Amino acid sequence: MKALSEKLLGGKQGAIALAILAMVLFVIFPLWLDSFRLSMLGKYVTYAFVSVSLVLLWGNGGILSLGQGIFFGLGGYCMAMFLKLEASDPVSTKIQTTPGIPDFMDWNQITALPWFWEPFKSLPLTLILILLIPTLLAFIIGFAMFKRRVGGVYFSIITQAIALILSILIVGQQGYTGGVNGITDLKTLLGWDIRTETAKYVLYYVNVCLLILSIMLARYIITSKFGMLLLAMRDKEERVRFSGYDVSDYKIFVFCVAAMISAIGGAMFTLQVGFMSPSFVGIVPSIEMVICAAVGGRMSLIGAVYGTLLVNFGKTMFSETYPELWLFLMGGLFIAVVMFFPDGLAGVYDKYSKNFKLGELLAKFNKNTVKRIGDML
Amino acid sequence: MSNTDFVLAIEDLTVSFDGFKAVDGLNMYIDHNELHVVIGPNGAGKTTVLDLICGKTKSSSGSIKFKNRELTKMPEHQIVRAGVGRKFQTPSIYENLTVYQNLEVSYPAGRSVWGSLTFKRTDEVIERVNKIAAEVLLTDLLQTEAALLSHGQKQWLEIGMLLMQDPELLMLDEPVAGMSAKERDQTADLLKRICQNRSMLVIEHDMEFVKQIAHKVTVLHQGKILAAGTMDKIQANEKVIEVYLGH
Amino acid sequence: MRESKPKLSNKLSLSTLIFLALGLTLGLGNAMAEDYPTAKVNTTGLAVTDTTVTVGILHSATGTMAISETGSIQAEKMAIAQINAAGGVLGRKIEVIQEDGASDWPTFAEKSKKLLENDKVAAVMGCWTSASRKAVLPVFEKDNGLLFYPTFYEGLEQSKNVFYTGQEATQQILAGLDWITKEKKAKTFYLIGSDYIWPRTSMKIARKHIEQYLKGKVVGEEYVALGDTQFGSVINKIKLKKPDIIYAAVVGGSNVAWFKQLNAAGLNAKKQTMLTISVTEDEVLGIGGENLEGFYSAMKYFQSLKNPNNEAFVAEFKKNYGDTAVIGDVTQAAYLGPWLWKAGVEKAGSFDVDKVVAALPGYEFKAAPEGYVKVDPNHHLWSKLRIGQWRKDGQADVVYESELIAPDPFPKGYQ
Amino acid sequence: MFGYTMDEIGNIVVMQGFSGLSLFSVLLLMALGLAIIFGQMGVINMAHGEFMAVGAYTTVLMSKLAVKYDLVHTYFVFAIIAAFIFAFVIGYLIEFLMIRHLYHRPLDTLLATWGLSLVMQQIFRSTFGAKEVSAELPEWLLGSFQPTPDIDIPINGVFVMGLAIIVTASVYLYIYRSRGGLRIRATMQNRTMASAVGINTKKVDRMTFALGCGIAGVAGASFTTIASTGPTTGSLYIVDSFMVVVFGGATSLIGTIASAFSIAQAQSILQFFMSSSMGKVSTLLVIVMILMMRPEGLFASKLRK
Repeated sequence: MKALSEKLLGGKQGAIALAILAMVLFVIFPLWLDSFRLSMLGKYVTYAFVSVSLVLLWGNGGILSLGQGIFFGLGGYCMAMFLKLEASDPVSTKIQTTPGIPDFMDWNQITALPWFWEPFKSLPLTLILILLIPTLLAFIIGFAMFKRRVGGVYFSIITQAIALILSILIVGQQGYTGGVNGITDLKTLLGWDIRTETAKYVLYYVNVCLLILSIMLARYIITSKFGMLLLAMRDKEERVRFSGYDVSDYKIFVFCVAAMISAIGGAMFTLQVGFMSPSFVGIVPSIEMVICAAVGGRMSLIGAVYGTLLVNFGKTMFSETYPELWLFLMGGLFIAVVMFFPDGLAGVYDKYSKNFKLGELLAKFNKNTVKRIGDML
Repeated sequence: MSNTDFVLAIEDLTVSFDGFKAVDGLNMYIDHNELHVVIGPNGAGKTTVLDLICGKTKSSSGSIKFKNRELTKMPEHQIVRAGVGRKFQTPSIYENLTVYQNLEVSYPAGRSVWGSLTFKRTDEVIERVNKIAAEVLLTDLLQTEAALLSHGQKQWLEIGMLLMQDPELLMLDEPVAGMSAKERDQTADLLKRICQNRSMLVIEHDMEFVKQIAHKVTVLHQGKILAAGTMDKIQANEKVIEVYLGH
Repeated sequence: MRESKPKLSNKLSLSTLIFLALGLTLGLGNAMAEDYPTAKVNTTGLAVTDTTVTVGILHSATGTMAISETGSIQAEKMAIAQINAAGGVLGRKIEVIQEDGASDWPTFAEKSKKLLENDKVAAVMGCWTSASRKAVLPVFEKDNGLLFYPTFYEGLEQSKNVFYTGQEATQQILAGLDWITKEKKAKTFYLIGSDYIWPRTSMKIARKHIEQYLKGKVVGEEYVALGDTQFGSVINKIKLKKPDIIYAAVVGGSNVAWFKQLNAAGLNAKKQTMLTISVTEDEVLGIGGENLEGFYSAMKYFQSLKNPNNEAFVAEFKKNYGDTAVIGDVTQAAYLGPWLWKAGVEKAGSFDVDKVVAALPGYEFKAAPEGYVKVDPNHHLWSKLRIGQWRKDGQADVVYESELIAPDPFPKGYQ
Repeated sequence: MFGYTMDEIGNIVVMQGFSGLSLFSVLLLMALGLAIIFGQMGVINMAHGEFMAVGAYTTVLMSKLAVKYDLVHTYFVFAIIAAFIFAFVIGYLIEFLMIRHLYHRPLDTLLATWGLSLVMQQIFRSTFGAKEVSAELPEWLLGSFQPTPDIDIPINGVFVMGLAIIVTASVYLYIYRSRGGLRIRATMQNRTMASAVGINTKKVDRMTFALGCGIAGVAGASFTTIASTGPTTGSLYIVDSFMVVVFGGATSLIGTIASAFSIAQAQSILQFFMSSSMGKVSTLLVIVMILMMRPEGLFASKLRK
């Protein structure tokens, strides 16, 4: 049991960092942010799932997916489909030509619920599909590409193209998907109004719990022999292959796990924000998520979470005060991180922490981060 | 004669790249516990032969049998699991991992995805890592990051990683290239030691070294065998002297 | 068919004139803050003080939609400045909090929440795309906010918390199709639009109208992916079908490519009649007047409209934003927002959203640059449809003007 | 047949054939610069589209000048040259400031150039405004050419096609028939060896990258005749460009040409028979599927590693 907990928490150092993160997200932010900023934070936390998945996939595995938005979006759409069906009961849709189906279907002359919407009438089935559909798609993509040894930039470009295809498809098939507007006007989850203040808090905490669990899952993978092999593969793929490992299996697996973690983020996004739209599936959000992970540190699970929160708070703050400067800042930040701090915030922290006592500095660093964010708001 | 007692039997092996035959109708056999050295001028197809055996390159025709199992259609990792280990020309180790981790990753358990997730560092694993580390003279450096090793030590580490898998056929591509004279002698000793209970196929340029270790030598030239036999016989072969040794 | 109002002398300063006109219609001289104690006019905790009232502006200042939304921001700010110059609302100066939706729908939702929950704004002028409106709608409904939405859109929506100052689809489509069918004796139509909800809904309505009421024939219906710039194959399909009318709703970068390639393929206005519902003066800048010359647009407003209200409006707009500034349909509709809100507040004698919402329907705004508009109980505006024929200089000649058209966001028989 | 006369169908086949060729030249121009940068250097330039926008904006600026000095009839040729020079110079600087530090990290060049593309987009927006702009085009580029009364061949299409042929031929001649091109190929195949024989490989890198950017600039300039120019114009082209290059097998110029041709024909035909957006999706989908099965692209030769 001891070994297991060690692996989930990543040793003493990892446990402290995780505890501080949990503290910040569970206690400090909720006490100190008003409900408006907190629900914004909740949204960023859902992006952090994708960053965590990218640390696993890209930082450790060296596989740069420019299509994580696909999985985030699919998870989000699955959740949204369930909520939309619940919001489209025959009573509240009685002005429609066909009551009982989502409003956008009715506008598109669809008179019966399409078959692939049927499973989303049930919550347990929906929850399963949130995990299953993105994972399955990742498996298919991964199987096709990794078994044929497509890697590096080719993988990035192809995932990017798939993200584009999926977003055009969703926009084009608006009768089934809600088109460019997405699936909107989501109200209740099994009768529980997700728009109320209390609901926002509850969802926020669920969200943070799931994030911490995802980090622990990722940590377990990274600290196991699997994680060591991932690093080994990133450096010397041939050597791993000629040590008797089927490299593609490992890549497929880690791609699937990354997809699943992203999908959880997407589903939580839908619950917190109240809608899902194709603008989270395409190329731009997918790359922005990579930016977040890079800023936080592509090798550090915790760092990537902080990076995501910082980048997004920065984005909000800058676009509030200096909308003109935002793209300069974002682009500049990205160039700077890639060129000068390839390990991101976490790398900078590691560099300076060696001279100090770890625990103290960790605490100080986190306090500073919190303070910095506080100052920004 | 497809069913043999040989560890490795290569027959009529040919591979061509855009019409150029890098290996052309090769026949070669390796016995149990034999240390077989392949020599030949640059471009003779030596490395390509190793690539073909371990599955890195797919043959155009011919067969490679390892303990009577056909290798040409098998994926790389299956070939390794069957008992063929291969060291690359330039040391191919995981620079970001420690020597210990390099060796442990090569331990032949937990090779499936699930296996690697549930792999436990048992006493048996630790014992084996220590034993191999001693064999390749790296006991004192177990916790060192592999990137910090000297060139010779990197070569040994890679050999150690292969020994972790305990292969029945061990293939080494220029194991002493870039080594000092002392390291070279140590390596020769190492190879003689580890040749117990396994066969080895070594590519080497260094004739002194070859003399030290070889049981049998094959000379490749333009993808074909020019001569084969003991070192003494090879050194006396006029064709060989002409294309290779004479220069 | 010109504006029915009598023409006044141009010697009078036009902006003075519009203030006078407004002053007369609204009786704004009477509205002094003392007459309306804050406690009375604001019972729901909005950001209203004895001297000020805060409203929000929520558009994309950055991102892909900034192109379109900039004009709306300018018009709204100008209207607010004019209202303030004329004494404000219930004697209170309007203060503006502007938020950037950054062309990102959750950001819109987030910012609308901030405006309503943190800033407690009395009203929000904002949104442009349907997607952004759909994203903020639940927030406005939950927090009981008030949104003035300027864009012509697909309809199929009617919220207590939103006033739609642009046209819903039937207002823009039906009269235009009637006119062009009669004018050109058209029988066959080719429908083409960008692939998203507004063009698709519009084309659905257009098709029904053409087939059921005009007894015409739709010979092709085509949607192009947003941002696609290659129209070669589409144009060939049109050439094969030889429609009397092309009915187009292509948007964004695709729109420019569409017109350029159409002209290059020989389908200019001399050979082909086209009526579009997605080209305003704003788009012309990118498309180029030479590519549009002779084609028709159906809008409720054109910058070239001849009436005193509009002349004053255009002059003021150019004074504020430069001589090269152009005013499109949505910009004008955005300009109506603050004025309608002011009228609602003054009619209700309160800033409370419920009271404003109750007071506004039935209100007639006679000083609108587009002429006369009336607020319908369904929160949309009664307005006229105009057909403009584009000139090379990027302005349109208004060649047709309909009667006032009632808004009908859920058109029976068109769904 | 289908209610059309043979004549009508014949005309459409001719025009459809032309629009396929026209799309081919557009894709080829888009991809050519990228093929040099990605194919020869292995650098992923995500700001490629923005370099095209540099060319487009240069043309717009030149057209403003031309209108002022009454040179609308002739300026376009100079605009294309200016677009090349501008994009070339900017590319040269970017290589020096950014790319050269990242040659050993291909995935990171991808990310850094994405950052660059954001910055460039904002520069366009701040300088030229968020609205789309258009260049004043000379009369001779407008309208269509009619071999028969019922066939219209767009002149801008012919122009883009001509330009694509000229640029492709020049690139081919430069890379495969000139000393400079020899240096490029030598450097890309074996850097150490090339520098050992006295080639300044750093300079070669810089020139190659700048050349790719310059060609992107030419592409951008020529696209002002068929499409729009705005701050985000470049992002519309980037995926298409990469698809062409990757599908063609990255390292081979012939591959890029063949890939642009097949993608263009497929897309043009599919868009004729299906709805335009579905045609586009289907094309992309087919490319992705083929790439999954044949990752090395259409024209990669089997190499001895």
